[in-house]
Amino acid sequence: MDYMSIIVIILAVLLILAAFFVIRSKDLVAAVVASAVVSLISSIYFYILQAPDVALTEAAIGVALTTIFFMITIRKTRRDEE
Amino acid sequence: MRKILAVFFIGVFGYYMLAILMDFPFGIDHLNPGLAGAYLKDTVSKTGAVNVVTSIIVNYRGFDTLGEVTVLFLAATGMSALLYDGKTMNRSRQNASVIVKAGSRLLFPLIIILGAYVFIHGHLTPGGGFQGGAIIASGFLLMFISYRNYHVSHRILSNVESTAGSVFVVLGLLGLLYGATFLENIMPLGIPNKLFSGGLIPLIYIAVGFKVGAELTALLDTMLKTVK
Amino acid sequence: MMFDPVLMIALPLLAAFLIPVINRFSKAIPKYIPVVVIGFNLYESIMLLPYSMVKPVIVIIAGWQPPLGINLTIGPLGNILALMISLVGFVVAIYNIKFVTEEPTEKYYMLFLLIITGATGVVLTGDLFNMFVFLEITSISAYALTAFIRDRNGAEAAFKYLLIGGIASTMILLGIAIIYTYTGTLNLADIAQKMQYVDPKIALAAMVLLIVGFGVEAELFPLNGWAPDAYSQAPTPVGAVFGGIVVKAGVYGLARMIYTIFNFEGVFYFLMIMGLITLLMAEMSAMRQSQIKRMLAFSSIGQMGLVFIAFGLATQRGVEGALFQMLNHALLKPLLFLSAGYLVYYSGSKNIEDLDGMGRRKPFLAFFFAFGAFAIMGLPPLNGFWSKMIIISETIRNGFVIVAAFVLAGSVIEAVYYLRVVGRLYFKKHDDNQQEKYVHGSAIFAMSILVILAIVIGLYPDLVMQYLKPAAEELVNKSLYIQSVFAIN
Amino acid sequence: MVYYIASLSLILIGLYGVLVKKNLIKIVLSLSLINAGIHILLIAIGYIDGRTAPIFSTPELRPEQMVDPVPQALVLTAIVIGLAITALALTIVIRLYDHHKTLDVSKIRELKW
Repeated sequence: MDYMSIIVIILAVLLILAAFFVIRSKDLVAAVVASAVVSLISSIYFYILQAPDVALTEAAIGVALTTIFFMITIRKTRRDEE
Repeated sequence: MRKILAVFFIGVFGYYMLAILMDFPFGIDHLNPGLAGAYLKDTVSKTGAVNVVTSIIVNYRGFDTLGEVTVLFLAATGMSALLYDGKTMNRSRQNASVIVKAGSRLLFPLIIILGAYVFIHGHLTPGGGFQGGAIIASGFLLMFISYRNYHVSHRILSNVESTAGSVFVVLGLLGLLYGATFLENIMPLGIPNKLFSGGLIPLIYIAVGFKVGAELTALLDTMLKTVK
Repeated sequence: MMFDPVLMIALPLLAAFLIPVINRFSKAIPKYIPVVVIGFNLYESIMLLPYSMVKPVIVIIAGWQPPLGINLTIGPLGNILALMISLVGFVVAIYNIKFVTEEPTEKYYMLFLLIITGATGVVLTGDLFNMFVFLEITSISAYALTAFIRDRNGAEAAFKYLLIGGIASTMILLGIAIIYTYTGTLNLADIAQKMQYVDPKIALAAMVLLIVGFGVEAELFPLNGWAPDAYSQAPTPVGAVFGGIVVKAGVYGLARMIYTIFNFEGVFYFLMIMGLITLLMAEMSAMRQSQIKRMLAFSSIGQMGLVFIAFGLATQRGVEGALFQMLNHALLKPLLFLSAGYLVYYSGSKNIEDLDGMGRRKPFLAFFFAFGAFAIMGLPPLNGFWSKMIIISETIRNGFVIVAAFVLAGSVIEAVYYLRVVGRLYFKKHDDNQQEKYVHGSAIFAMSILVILAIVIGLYPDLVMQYLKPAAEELVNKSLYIQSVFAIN
Repeated sequence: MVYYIASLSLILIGLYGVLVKKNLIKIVLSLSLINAGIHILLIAIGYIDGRTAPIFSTPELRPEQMVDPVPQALVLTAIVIGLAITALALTIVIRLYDHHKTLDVSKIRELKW
């Protein structure tokens, strides 16, 4: 087991935990941040998997813009999950 | 009840998908020589671009990209149609602190230049119109957040959007006019790894970059403006 | 004179991109742009017919031969559907001119143009992923149009539609991922050729995912929950577009997957059973509706059920019947929707009860509605009769007598609820006097086109059957399609 | 292999969220989780051990040393489409909240679900 695959496994665990957190969290802002973490980790994955174009896209669109859209929506509606 | 059903359904679905993926070991060489292999082999000599992904997106599957740009355009159109209420509102946010303001003033041009760099060099380095456009939009976002009254004219944005979109289609139509098929690469291919290479690819990606940048900025502005 | 068929997609996109700029100069011009552009599509798809009937027209894009680049593969089937789509689009575009007043109108025309472009792209393209992109264009504009009227229910219907449609699009993407993994290609003909070497277990999974994905737009049971709400909440012309255009694109995708790409015998029985359930559920629900547009929506789902049953027969004649039924549905459902739109507009209420006595006050409109109702029920000299007869006789010939009996029962239910509405239009008196509003000439003109076509097809069904035959053959005999794509190399 | 499991878990968690969750924003978030999962899956399918990104940045690179570029192009398109759907969905969520003052699906049932 080399250095890289350990990182990949750790990231996978983090990814799944973040996804669970997105579903479980009662606080929508926290859920959105967790979903940004999911995007970030997938962006790192894309980079590891030799897809720099996709990694850049995911970083710009998935991590930044989508998160901002969610944040604006929460600001306009409400923060807690009833 | 609903949860149990959902878990059951997901279990079946997941089991099936896993069984399918098990038949396909990770990381082996499985390139279809006719398609993916041909892309890798011929891209540099036939399209002049060194980034194979870019050449696939803009040239081989350029029609998809036209559709993709249209999808973003649709989202921007649909959004402004749905949030339309006859009057424009101001963003009612506090001004950010002086440090943030000064920082954004400094960073904003750099971000815009970075975005432009990314989409102009799309055929040479990772990145391209979509990434560059998204970076530009995030530059504008920074200004929206730091300055309360920072104003981007929707008129200009929509003009940029329309012009860039039309340029894409017109470049395609030129291919029909001077070549034989829509979107055909009618320009000289140039020397690989130089900025002026790849024929139409950089031109189309620049148009896409402008369009995506303007669209995403418009999306952000529309959403922010309607904050109560 | 025939132009390059790629213009059928490129020009509407160009027009849609330019509408915001044009709108600056004149508020009036954007109205007419869809009429002109879709009129061009109509002309082009008619001009294309003699060519595509002989052998599929392959349009190369960006200069790359089929498996490499994206190409349009316009066989008889694609061409006929493109003709249907641009015909309905043209009629609705004319109807739009005076009917749409909801601001911002230029956005409406952009969305309207793009929904039709997307559907045209779905039926013309010869590439699986490109099909997905165009399906997304169609469905995203459909979501936006559903919520276009800014009342409470519009947004709710749109969210429901978007949720189901969003899941469907992820399923299509997953199906494409599996197909690409095992065949290494995205060209439809190439996939169809390589699919026979793929493990049936994997092919089955990919097929299920794609059926779910396309089934949403095609209103296949149980994926059609969005339809009644979306049809009834969207602006009326959009309801007509859903019934006449979006559904056709979905059914085309479904038929292409089932007939051309995969070859499982069992799926045809599945399709027939699902079609039967769709038909019966929809007709029963339509019976119970009190709002006219919801009733029409359920009736539209029911008609699609009939189409699925006919597709499930998997015989030449059965597929011809299905295509004929789709053509009739494409003519009649918009007619019903458009006339119902004006009826609702005049009575000021969406309920069927409030349409009493419209036959006297608005003879034209009531006639259009009644004509559409009679034709879609399948009254003998009209076009709906022929397609239903083909489907039922073919079902019986293949030994599915029970299915045929259920189809007949469904038709009876259909007749009952349509007659109920028509009866109210003509034989009930309505006392209070509303202010007189005129029916716009453009709307009358638009609906007349549909009525005339329906009458002509009813009198001379062979006129269209000669075109539907090669189209059905394209589906039933898939090697024709595959060879035509690779013949150009 | 890890990638397959991670992406499949994302897809399944997202599906669970879409089917079970009642909060509108959570539903949209779950939809984007499914999309993220499919994107990782596609890229993982295109990966070939020991090969580099499909960019001929130096002349020494050979086509035989590169991963499959097609899934990367498809994912790029899919990411943008996903953004469009998310943006439109959130717009509709804002509209729904304006009308109903709640984000709970079960409380917004005027039409029959």
